[in-house]
Amino acid sequence: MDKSANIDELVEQFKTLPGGLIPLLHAVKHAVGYIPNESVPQIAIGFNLSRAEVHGVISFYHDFNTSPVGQHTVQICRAEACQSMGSRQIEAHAKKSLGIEYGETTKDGRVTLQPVYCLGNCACSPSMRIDDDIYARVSPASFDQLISELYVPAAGNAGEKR
Amino acid sequence: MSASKIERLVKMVNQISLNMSSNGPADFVAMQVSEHLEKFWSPPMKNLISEHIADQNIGLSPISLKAVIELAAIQKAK
Amino acid sequence: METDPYQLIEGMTIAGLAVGANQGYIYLRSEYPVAHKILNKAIERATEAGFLGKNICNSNSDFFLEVRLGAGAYICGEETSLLESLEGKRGMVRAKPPLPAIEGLFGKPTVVNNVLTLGAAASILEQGSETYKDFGMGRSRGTLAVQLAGNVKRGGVIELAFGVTLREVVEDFGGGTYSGRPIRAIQMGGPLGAFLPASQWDTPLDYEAFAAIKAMIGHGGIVVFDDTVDMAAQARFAMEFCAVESCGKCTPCRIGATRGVEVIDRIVNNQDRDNNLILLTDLCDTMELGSLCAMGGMTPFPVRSALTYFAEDFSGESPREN
Amino acid sequence: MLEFYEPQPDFGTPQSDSETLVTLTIDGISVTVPEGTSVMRAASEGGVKIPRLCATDSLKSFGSCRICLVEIEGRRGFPASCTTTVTEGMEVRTQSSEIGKLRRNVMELYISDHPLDCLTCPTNGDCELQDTAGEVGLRAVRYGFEGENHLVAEKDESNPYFTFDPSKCILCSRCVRACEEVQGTFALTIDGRGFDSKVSAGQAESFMESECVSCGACVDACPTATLTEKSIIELGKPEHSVVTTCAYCGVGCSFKAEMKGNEVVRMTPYKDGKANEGHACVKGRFAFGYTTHKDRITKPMIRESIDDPWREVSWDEAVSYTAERFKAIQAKYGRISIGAISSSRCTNEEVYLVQKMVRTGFGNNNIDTCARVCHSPTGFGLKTTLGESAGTQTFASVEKADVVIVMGANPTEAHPVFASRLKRRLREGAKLIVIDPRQIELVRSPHIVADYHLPVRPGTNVTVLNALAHVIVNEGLQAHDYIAERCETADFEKWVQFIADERHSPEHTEQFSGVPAADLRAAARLYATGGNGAIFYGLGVTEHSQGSTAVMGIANLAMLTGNLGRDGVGVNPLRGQNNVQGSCDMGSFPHELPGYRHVSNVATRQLFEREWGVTLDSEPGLRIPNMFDAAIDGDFKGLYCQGEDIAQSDPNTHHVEAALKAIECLVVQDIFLNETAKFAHVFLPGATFLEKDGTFTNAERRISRVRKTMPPLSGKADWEGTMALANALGCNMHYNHPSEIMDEIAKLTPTFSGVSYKKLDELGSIQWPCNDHTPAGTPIMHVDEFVRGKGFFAITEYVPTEERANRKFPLLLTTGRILSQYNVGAQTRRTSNSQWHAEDTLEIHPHDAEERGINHGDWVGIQSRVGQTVLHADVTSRVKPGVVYTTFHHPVSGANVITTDNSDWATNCPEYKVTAVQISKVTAPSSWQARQKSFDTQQLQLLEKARH
Repeated sequence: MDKSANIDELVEQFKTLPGGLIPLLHAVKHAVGYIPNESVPQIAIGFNLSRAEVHGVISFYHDFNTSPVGQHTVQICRAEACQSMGSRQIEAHAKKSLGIEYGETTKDGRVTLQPVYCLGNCACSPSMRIDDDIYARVSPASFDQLISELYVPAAGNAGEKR
Repeated sequence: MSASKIERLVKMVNQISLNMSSNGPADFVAMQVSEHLEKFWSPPMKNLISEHIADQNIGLSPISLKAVIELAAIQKAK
Repeated sequence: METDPYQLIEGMTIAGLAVGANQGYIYLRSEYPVAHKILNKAIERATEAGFLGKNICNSNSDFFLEVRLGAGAYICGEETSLLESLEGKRGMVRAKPPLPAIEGLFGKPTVVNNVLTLGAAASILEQGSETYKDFGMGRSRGTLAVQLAGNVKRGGVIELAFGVTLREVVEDFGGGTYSGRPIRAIQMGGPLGAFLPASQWDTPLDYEAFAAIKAMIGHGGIVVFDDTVDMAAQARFAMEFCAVESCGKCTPCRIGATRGVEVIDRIVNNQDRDNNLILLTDLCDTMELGSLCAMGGMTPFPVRSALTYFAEDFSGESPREN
Repeated sequence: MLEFYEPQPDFGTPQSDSETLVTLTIDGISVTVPEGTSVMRAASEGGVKIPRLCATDSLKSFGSCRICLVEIEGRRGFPASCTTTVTEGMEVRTQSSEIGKLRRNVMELYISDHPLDCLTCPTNGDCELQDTAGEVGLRAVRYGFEGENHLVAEKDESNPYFTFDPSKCILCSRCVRACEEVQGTFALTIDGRGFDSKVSAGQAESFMESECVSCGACVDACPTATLTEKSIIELGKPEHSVVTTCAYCGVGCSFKAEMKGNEVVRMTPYKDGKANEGHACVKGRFAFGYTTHKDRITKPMIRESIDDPWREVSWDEAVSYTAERFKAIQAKYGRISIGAISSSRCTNEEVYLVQKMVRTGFGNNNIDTCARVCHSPTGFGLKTTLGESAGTQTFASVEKADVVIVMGANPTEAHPVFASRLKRRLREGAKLIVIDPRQIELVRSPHIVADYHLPVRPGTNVTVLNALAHVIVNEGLQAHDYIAERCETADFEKWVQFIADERHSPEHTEQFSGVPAADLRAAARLYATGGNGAIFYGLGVTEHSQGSTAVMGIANLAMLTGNLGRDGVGVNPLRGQNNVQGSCDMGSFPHELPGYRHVSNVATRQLFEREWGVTLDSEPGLRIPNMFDAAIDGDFKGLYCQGEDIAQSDPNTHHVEAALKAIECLVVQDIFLNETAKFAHVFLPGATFLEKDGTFTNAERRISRVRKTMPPLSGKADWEGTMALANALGCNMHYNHPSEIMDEIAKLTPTFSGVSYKKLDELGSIQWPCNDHTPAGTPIMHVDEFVRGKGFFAITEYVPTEERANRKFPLLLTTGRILSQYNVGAQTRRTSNSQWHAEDTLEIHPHDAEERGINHGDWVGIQSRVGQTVLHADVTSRVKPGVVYTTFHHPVSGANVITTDNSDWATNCPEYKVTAVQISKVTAPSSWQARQKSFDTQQLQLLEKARH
């Protein structure tokens, strides 16, 4: 994929949308997997902003990573409801079993682990998110199960998906 | 590629005439051109161009020629 | 938003018509991908059915609705920060005045309300304001959608009239803890809400009653903790959360939250404990009175309540995680 | 205006311009201020200082530092005084024990993440953080210094003039906001958020790599040592300061020269300067190092021939040598065989003296000035149509403009401080029409988009102006009543006949100008109907064979739409050099005495003859190009050239060099051995603006004081040098101070009759006319009627330039300036500004480049009808196909080797902006460049000999 050409198309698509920078950045992230620093100048030109401004926006939001992440993003909820149901243990387990800290990606490039503050699933804590799927009542065992499925092609969904 | 003295002056007068050409009838324009020359040109330049009224070949446009004739008259009157 | 998106769409349309706005935005956290899909689908269907868009229901009025996804910034729930984010900028809190109703999104007058308020609009119009007003107590009228969560047997959303006590909600509706252990603390109103000890659970859900005990109802979220909770860790988390999610504009929040974590750590580690307790109280004052918005202003609520009602957890002797 | 160094007062938030007044009490003191004023500003005006860090009166209130909290009766909590506006009857308390504690605690948080190196900090004693910590009484930091912090953050030293030390940053965002609100570049942002927030230039890169234009607004705004001038780090805090006027462009910014003894420590923009209101650019703010550069020549020198070594001599010897040579030349070749060129960089007083010396000492009118080659058409065109040879507005007037036309000017590069004002107005919603062959920054840059860009083909401005007028007239959009009341109606009717003709329609002129008819029509409608319309133009209008016609076309458009005579409108020439307006005012043209009065006018002449005690020549003298021609013809043999590098700046270098070589006695007065001086026989050392007293007049007719900060390095200011020469020639000039020269100017010139140094000190600056009718000056001209009485619609026929593209020379070259360099670069090249622009390059469109096999960075030969030079190619779509562009800041570029002798029909202003050229890939510099290099080397060797 020619990233820059693709980003140009997206810039064209979003530049006239009022406040369209954040929707664009989501779209770029969706298309490329991250917001390449090299794309900032073309985004800035499209939106009639300075490079600094675009950089400021990207760096403000946790969602907008500027380097590639793993094939799958796993987010563990750290908010209070999940804490009350043992999310700290899940966190510790996840870091240990994947062998990475928050913000890191497994060596095989499969999984990036991130903290998240509330997935809106507080009644069924603790929760985690894998890509666009939310999982409830996560335990160390179900975590391992879900991760192992990421390594199976076309995995079905186990666990208590909401 | 410096042109000769008189060539340069002729070119200048013609340029002025051309730029004033739409200001009115030919006589009116010629008068304006001569006023312009009188107002902005130094005496040696005015004298040199005036000396060439009779010379048909220096390339003055008709309006320019008329203007230079008027200029010469003004010069003479001084 | 996930189970009855049309209630929100209807409420926003009503609000739009009421103030003469023809563009509405739902600013949705990106952490809610399910709600995102459902809302977009619902808007698409409502538009197809003529309830949104140009000339809605042949009323000669237009109302367009769009979902805008946040990008991982809790602060963008603050109304001015939300507006900045909707404008495609950093979600930095604006100083008020001007209020958004005067100068809001793209410099235009803007009504900013939460989902609960807009969700209530349709039924109020349908049943009349008197009916709605009949619910509740004191100055807190109508109903509240309580989100019962955390260590609770039966969690979920319950719409209740104001006035019911916290204990009734947690015990009668929630059925006690999920773990079966005794409840120790209840946090009401979100991450910036106070932790309430057993002695306060009989407080009725009423804005004034909660304000009187230095707590808040906030968005109606209730998180139940059983007796394994380490309240010093929860206080620390409140500061840590503020440090992670602060927009960074004002000093009390930007530096204060980070210092808060450090001071709490020193307290639980018994380093110059008495002076650090005074310092933590001073810091809470500074954040509460000095911050630009509620993020820094209310972070002290969970901290202070934990410190006041669960002081034993700060002794450095109770088992702590982290 | 010498004063001990003290920062200028800061009211915390900007002034409100409301006319409604509000009265409140602050700490029991009753204060009355305009509605919309912040509590903080009201307190300052009432003499109560509220401590603060993120507030400064050049920026909108922000509310982030939380130091300025106050108590307001009837309001909960502690509102920030910067973001709270006053209301009638409000009662404010700025001090209480609660407030005190809160402020102290906030300050404690700041200092918990700040290095404790006040005593060795470069801004020790000049630091708002330090002051405020003192004001709030901070005595301890209970958090300790072991916590998370930014103390090891790396310094950015990339900018040559200032350092960015993030370890000292308090995240007040003043720098970011200054870059946005004041400068309008948006080069800074906050990276990240929360505790991790940090100020970032561009995409977290160094300042030099970022979009930063080094205007210094961030440095001015910084309340700590985070952004600090390197000169302050090196030399320490200044001890006194002198208010003076910048010697770069025609904006005429006021500066405080901050001094230690005779050394300038820094230049800071002066808030009370009306032209700049506290803003500056990279040149005025930082590029003053040339004033003490080792290349300065501080002793007079003479030599017989240009192949001889220079010989240092005393002023007396140099002056009497010159006088004798000049007298001998006049004796041999006649009275009119010598002349002088004065400089738009020198003061009004100096320029006045030069023309006085010529008219009295030389006994002729052979005086011209460098304005000849830039804005002489402005003088001619505006005088013809409106009656006065000057711009009509103040710069501040643009804040009331609704539609702005920028034509043939590139303000963000050449008039940056004005550009910042303009951009601010555009961000507020004013519309913009750019008429320029290039896509200049104003066409599209962060937060700025021109509504219409009319990319006119070089040389066809008049067709565009005529077409704009044609649309307005044919669509009936003209200001009928205004014209009927204020203009010559018979001439107007005649002009309508002319302009309504189909040959001026956009559809017809498109073939010449290349401007799409639809855009042109839309732009015309916008200007005619969009409210207050203001036109700003530059050398892209004047430096053409029809420069004067275009100026008249602009004046016609303004009169046609009623856009003259009030705030927010007008016709505004953006003058190139600092004192172009002044040098013209001072009688520097060969046909005019000071105040634009023709030499043939008997009454005027008599006035001057009485004062000067001589008989004056009633005939015009030679213009600069005439002087060159006459020199080549052997009629012109002596020239005194002050502060002007004609060898580099005048067109057709071969021709100029031939003329200079033909002159028997060339006297150059300059601060450096410039290109012209390499052909000179006498060199008189010049003084910089820091070394003399005087006045400059900027593009808005604003006369501002230039004040001496140090003695002249050569012992004489330029006016003293001229005076010595004049006296050696037998004149009787005795001035002890330039104020006496100004008094003479005021006595002889009606538009200046009310000007004096005393009044300038009182008012700060004065916009002429200043006389009994307008004792405080005239911000806006032609208010009730035009200076000439009725406005005159001049006929503006389009006459194509002879300089046309053809098969042999298929491209049109046009020239311009860049921000960091100034004109021929004599000053800026001797500063670190060259780090931004080390060489001139040729901009060429990718299509034209590809056709010629040219890649970005290749050497390209530029061949015109008169010469060839070689530059590196910059392949860019800023220029359109068929047009190439370069700057002319470096002598070696030889931009003027290729420009031709063509000039404006009315004023002989050279046609710098149109040269037909061919471009080809080459491998080495041109033969002229090689010759220039060896000549340069030879001349520098001859200079070395003088110094040893």
